[in-house]
Amino acid sequence: MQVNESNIVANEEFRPKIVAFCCNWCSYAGADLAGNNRLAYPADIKIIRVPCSCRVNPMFILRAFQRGADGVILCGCHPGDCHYTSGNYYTRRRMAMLFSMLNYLGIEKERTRVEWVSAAEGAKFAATMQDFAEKVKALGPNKRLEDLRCKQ
Amino acid sequence: MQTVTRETLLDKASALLASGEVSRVLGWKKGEFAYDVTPAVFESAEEMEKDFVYDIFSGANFSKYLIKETAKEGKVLVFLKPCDSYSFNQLLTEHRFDREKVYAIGIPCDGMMDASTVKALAPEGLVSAERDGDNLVIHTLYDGDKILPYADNLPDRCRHCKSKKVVAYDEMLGENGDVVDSHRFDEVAELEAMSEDARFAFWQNELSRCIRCNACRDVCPACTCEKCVFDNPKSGVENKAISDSYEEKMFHIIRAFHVAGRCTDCGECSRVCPQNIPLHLLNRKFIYDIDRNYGDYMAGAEEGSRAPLVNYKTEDPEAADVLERGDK
Amino acid sequence: MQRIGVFVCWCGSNIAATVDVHAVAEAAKLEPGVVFSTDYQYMCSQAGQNMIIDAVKEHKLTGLVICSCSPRMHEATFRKTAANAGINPYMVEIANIREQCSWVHKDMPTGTEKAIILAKAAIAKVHLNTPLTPGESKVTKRALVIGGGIAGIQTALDIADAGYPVDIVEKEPTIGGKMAQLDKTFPTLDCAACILTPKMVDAAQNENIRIISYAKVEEVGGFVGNFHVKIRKKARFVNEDVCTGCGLCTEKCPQKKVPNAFNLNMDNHRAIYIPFAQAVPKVAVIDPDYCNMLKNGKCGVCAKVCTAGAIDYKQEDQIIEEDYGAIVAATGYNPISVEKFDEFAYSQSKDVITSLEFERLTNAAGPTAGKLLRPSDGEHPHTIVFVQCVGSRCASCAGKGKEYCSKICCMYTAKHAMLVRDKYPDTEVYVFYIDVRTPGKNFDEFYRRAVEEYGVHYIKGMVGKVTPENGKLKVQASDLLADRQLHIDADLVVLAAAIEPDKSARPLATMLTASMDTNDFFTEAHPKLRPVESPTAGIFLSGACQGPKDIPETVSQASAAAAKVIGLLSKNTLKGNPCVAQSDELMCNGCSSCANVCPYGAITYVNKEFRMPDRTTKVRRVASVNPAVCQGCGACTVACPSGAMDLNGFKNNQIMAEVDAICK
Amino acid sequence: MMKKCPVSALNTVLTALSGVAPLYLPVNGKGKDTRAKYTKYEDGMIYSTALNTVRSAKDFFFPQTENLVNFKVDGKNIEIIDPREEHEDFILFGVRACDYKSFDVLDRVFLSEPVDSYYASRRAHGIVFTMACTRPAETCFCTTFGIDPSEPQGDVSCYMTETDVYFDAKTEKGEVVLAKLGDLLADCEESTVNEQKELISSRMKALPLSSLSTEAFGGDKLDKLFDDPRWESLSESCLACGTCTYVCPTCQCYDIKDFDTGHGVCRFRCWDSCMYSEFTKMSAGQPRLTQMQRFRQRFMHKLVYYPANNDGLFSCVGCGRCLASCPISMNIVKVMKTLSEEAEDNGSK
Repeated sequence: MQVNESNIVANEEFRPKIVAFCCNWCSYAGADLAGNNRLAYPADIKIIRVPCSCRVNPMFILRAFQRGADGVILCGCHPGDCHYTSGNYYTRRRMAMLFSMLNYLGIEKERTRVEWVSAAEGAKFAATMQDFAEKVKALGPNKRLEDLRCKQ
Repeated sequence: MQTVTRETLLDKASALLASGEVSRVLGWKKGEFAYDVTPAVFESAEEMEKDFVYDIFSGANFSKYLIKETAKEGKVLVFLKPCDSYSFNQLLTEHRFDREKVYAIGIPCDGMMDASTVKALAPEGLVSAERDGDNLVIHTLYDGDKILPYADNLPDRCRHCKSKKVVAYDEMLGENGDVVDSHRFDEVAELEAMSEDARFAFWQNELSRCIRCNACRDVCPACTCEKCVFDNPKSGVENKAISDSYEEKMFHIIRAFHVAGRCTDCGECSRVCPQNIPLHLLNRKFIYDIDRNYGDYMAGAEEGSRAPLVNYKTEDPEAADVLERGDK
Repeated sequence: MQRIGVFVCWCGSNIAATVDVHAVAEAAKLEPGVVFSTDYQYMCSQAGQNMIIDAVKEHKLTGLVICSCSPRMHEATFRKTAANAGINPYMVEIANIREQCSWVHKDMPTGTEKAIILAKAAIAKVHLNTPLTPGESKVTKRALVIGGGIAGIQTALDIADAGYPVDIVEKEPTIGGKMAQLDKTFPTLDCAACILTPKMVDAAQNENIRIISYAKVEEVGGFVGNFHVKIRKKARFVNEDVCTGCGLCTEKCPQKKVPNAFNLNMDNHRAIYIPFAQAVPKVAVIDPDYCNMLKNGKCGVCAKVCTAGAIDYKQEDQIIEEDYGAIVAATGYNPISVEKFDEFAYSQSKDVITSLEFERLTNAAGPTAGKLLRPSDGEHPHTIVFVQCVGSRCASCAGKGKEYCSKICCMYTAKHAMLVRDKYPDTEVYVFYIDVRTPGKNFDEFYRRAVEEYGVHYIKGMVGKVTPENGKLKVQASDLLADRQLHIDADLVVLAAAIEPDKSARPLATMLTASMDTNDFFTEAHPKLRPVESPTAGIFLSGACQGPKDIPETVSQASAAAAKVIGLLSKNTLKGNPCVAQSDELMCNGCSSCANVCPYGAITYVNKEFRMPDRTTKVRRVASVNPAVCQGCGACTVACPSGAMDLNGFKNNQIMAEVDAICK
Repeated sequence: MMKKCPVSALNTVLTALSGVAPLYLPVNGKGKDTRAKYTKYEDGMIYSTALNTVRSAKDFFFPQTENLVNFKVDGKNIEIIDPREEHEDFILFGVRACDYKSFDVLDRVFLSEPVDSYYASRRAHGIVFTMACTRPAETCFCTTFGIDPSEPQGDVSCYMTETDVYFDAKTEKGEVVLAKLGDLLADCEESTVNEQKELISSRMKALPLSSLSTEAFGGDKLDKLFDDPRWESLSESCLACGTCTYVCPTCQCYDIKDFDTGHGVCRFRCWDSCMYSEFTKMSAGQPRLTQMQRFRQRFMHKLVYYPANNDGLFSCVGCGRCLASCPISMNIVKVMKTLSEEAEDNGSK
């Protein structure tokens, strides 16, 4: 079966697991637009829809790393454009603090990213994901925030 | 030198108890040795006369106990050292106790010893320790006395004291001090200057020692949740185990994040850690980042101030810029 | 345990070309809880929907996962399908395998593998879904408009015309606002009073409008559809119902030295006065700071002359309490104080005036009866210098000016210059500007006329210094285009002061829990798409309280706000979005972090008694979310350290289940 | 036969021992925390003579977290996997008398029926070299519980003077190991350490806690102690952290939980603490609702319940770790002293 073949390929070449949290109003729509325009980006990116980037709890991000993610990216409306007016401003502070802390603990800073993508920026969405996936891939598997129990 | 003596505090407390102004006193109770002073609630002048101590080991921060004590009838007297008073304000900001039910006495402080610091100086057979002018005198069972400069041998939190100013009190005993230049971020900056790999090795070594005893959380005056996420099976992150180094990191990252912008840097977490993990370096990282990116902010300096993580400015720096700055 | 049905859509070949839809359906079958899984060509078609309904009935499904196009496309469709099948519409999750999978991944194995993972994530989430029901609340069919300028008047008139009662609260003794003080309006040069005062009268006579003048809002409670407002109506010492507005008292009052605020203190009125002839309500008011009777009980002239017996020295402030369904903020603007700009010598010379003072000087009802005379000596000025952007676009003059463009100054200055040249052709008029900004219908043409037809000297450059000297104003300025210094001996200098929100707006915003920007302008719910609504549900914005605006813009925004209010009041009940935050009171410690980040003011605190495990009781402060106000952003859920605050539809455990499924 | 080697040759002996089986011994920490921790021996490591290790030797037999069984889920199939590998022998060097006694306390829990096979296997493979305490600390009170630090027991009892290290095999296992060291150790008379033993005994008597008595405690004191009003004041500043239980060599409570790995389940056990509010929570709720009750539980267990079920053996060995590590300096010594006072204020508060 074809699916299994791709699994074999996966064993040979490192394919990162990447979680992308996207806000419903801008970035998720931006991802949809990338789809509408058939702008390809790596399938390693899996999107989780949240109402606003400010819904993303640091625990979700750590959870993703624990469960085997190699990179986590968070996308929201551009500052000033938040559907809820201020959500992404809180996101910006929270994630700046969290990612700075992760890096302080030695977790590679390329594994985390915040990016503002509007509903009109399908191309930016695809390009961002392409770039992020490449950077994470270059780092190799996440070893510094992994939970071996989840890799059994 | 401690300018305010045990007798001063005792007289004050006795008078307030006698007048009925307060019903209870939160104070330090003497232990078996010099260093094992226990926070206690005294209800009479006689009890205090018998067991109350105020010396170089009277370091415990009482602020958090006020949540419990103010739920009782009557007023409680509390002694606030400068760092305690910041926690006191922060708890008030978060509506954690009724200010009306507290009589707060501010006392100046020029650094408190703690058991683990003194034990590190005299690991074998520590009998007692006291202050003699600018010196710390340690009496041991087998190695005689050790005399060391007091100020240089204080625990980290006191060597890098951020403020000698009691910021909340009903009455100040002795002279109030000022906010001081603490150099408390020097160590954070040193870590930031290291490579990612070296930082990882450092923290891996430190955090892997964690035994999940929760002492840091339970002593923390900012950790006053009704139920901590780490105790709540519904939270999805509850865990009692240590495992594969992830759990300890997650615990300490999330704990530091939850108190980010609320932590008053009292240093109790590091003081109580049985594994001597420098937990304050996590909290200070957040404080340092907040100061550099969102403007100086000291939790508890001002009652009612809005914590930086529940606040924003439209011109805040982006996460990537903050990361650049923190990784020199 | 849920009984989950998985429905994989081909979307014709849109999905099926790059995703093996059958393999996805088969893989889903292996997931715990999945009791039915299938694929179909067009799931959104009637046949597809019927298939779902049949499957729900046949397999007693409790949760649905639709693997299809984006939820932004068809989530609503499938929620309806679920409802038609008899299950709660919020028991549906969509796995987006078209826009975010088949369309962006080109080969079948990759697409299929990802589609399976997305399906698993949706299955993991739907396991934790709970039925949600939107809350309902009644709507009080009455609106409150705060501010009675042209914005407030227009909003009130439109709402009233739709048949809903409206109250206008105005802090001055009369409605009319800034527009009542203006002389002519650009770009048509029709007289402000001629177009405004009929509207004021309309408002007064409309049976659906109640004007509460000389009043302010003191307290606002409640939420969209159900506001409760306390209004303090200040004592005017004149019985409003009895006063006929004859004005006799205002002529007989012996206290003549009361600065006339309506004329910007350029002349005086009596202690009892009517602000201007066309005031609405046309009722006298006594200024207690000047009235001899009120100050020391000696006088009483007005009471003696009032044939209607309207004077009431014992009148007290009155508190009016009323329920409203919607509130419109129309608090307007004021010119900033220009006294801090020492270089323009505003405080040193009476002949340096602001543009609004200039309006009064040219107004027939003004202190000079419309003759343009110098305030210092009453002489006709022959050289007039207009200075633009005084305090506007002034990033460097922190504390004095504003960073933003005040928007209206370019146009009214062109108007002033043109009017002066028209009425007094012997007058030289200079306008110093940074840029001349004239976007707007007929605006640039208007400005061109000022320059080309009326010969106004427009000079790009700023005035550096104004020095009063021998009855003249020495104006030192630079002409940037010619790159030279100019020295003009002017008779009158007119400063186009920046405008700022009225000072009453900030405390009002706090009461309304409506957000403001750093300049104290109200922020809109969305800068482009919801420009007349505040982020706080039920609060609407009209006029310059939202940002600098000219009259046509103000009026159109006022009508837009009215339309929004009418839309709200036309509903009998409000159905909320059920995906709102919810606080677990047992875990909440009342720290206020959540309320601090809530942009809608949806969170309040209550003291609640709890039974403790040791059978004692304890009163604790806990957060309570008003589901009618919450918009479901989730900011509070992260601010809450204990996790007491969670978001329906996007609960912590649901998102973590998705994370787990994706990272597996 | 007692054996010895000069202190200078200790490392040679340790290296040889590590050749017999993996060797763990106290080594001073590097970096900020210089206190001694059990560390796997590598050549050149220096044995720490520090009195107590930060964590007790309990870890080797009853680790803080231990996988019991794994389940692997594949589609709708579940595979059950025993994660245990066959244990090999290991040597624990430098265990103090108190810690050694703690194994006895643990054995009575884990080795009584039903035998805990995970614990039993580790115990069977562990070879314990104890070390007599020449310099006991002010926090020591092992003698209160009848432990003699001059006779530290174990498979091999060791004594250390400034010049020599003495080895006294106490069990067959011990003798076998010592025999493998061959010429590295020289024979000597048992009496050579008598002076050392006397020194230890006299030092123990001079310690500040030497007079601490267990008289007021024991299996028959339940009724007398349970409702003592002084539990309230003793526990009032307890933070409810688990430090005392986790540094304790005899605390043996654990929880068993399932961890969902995404692919299956790890069933593990981990230490639990009676100080925690969620401890032994059942479907009906917690049996002990207040911190006072939880606090009381810990000390009643050590001083009353355990001896009641174990021939009068107290489940405290007086190592003093909790005295040093409790954040608020409340500890078993203070509890024992307070409750031992036939105080006039008993019941008045």
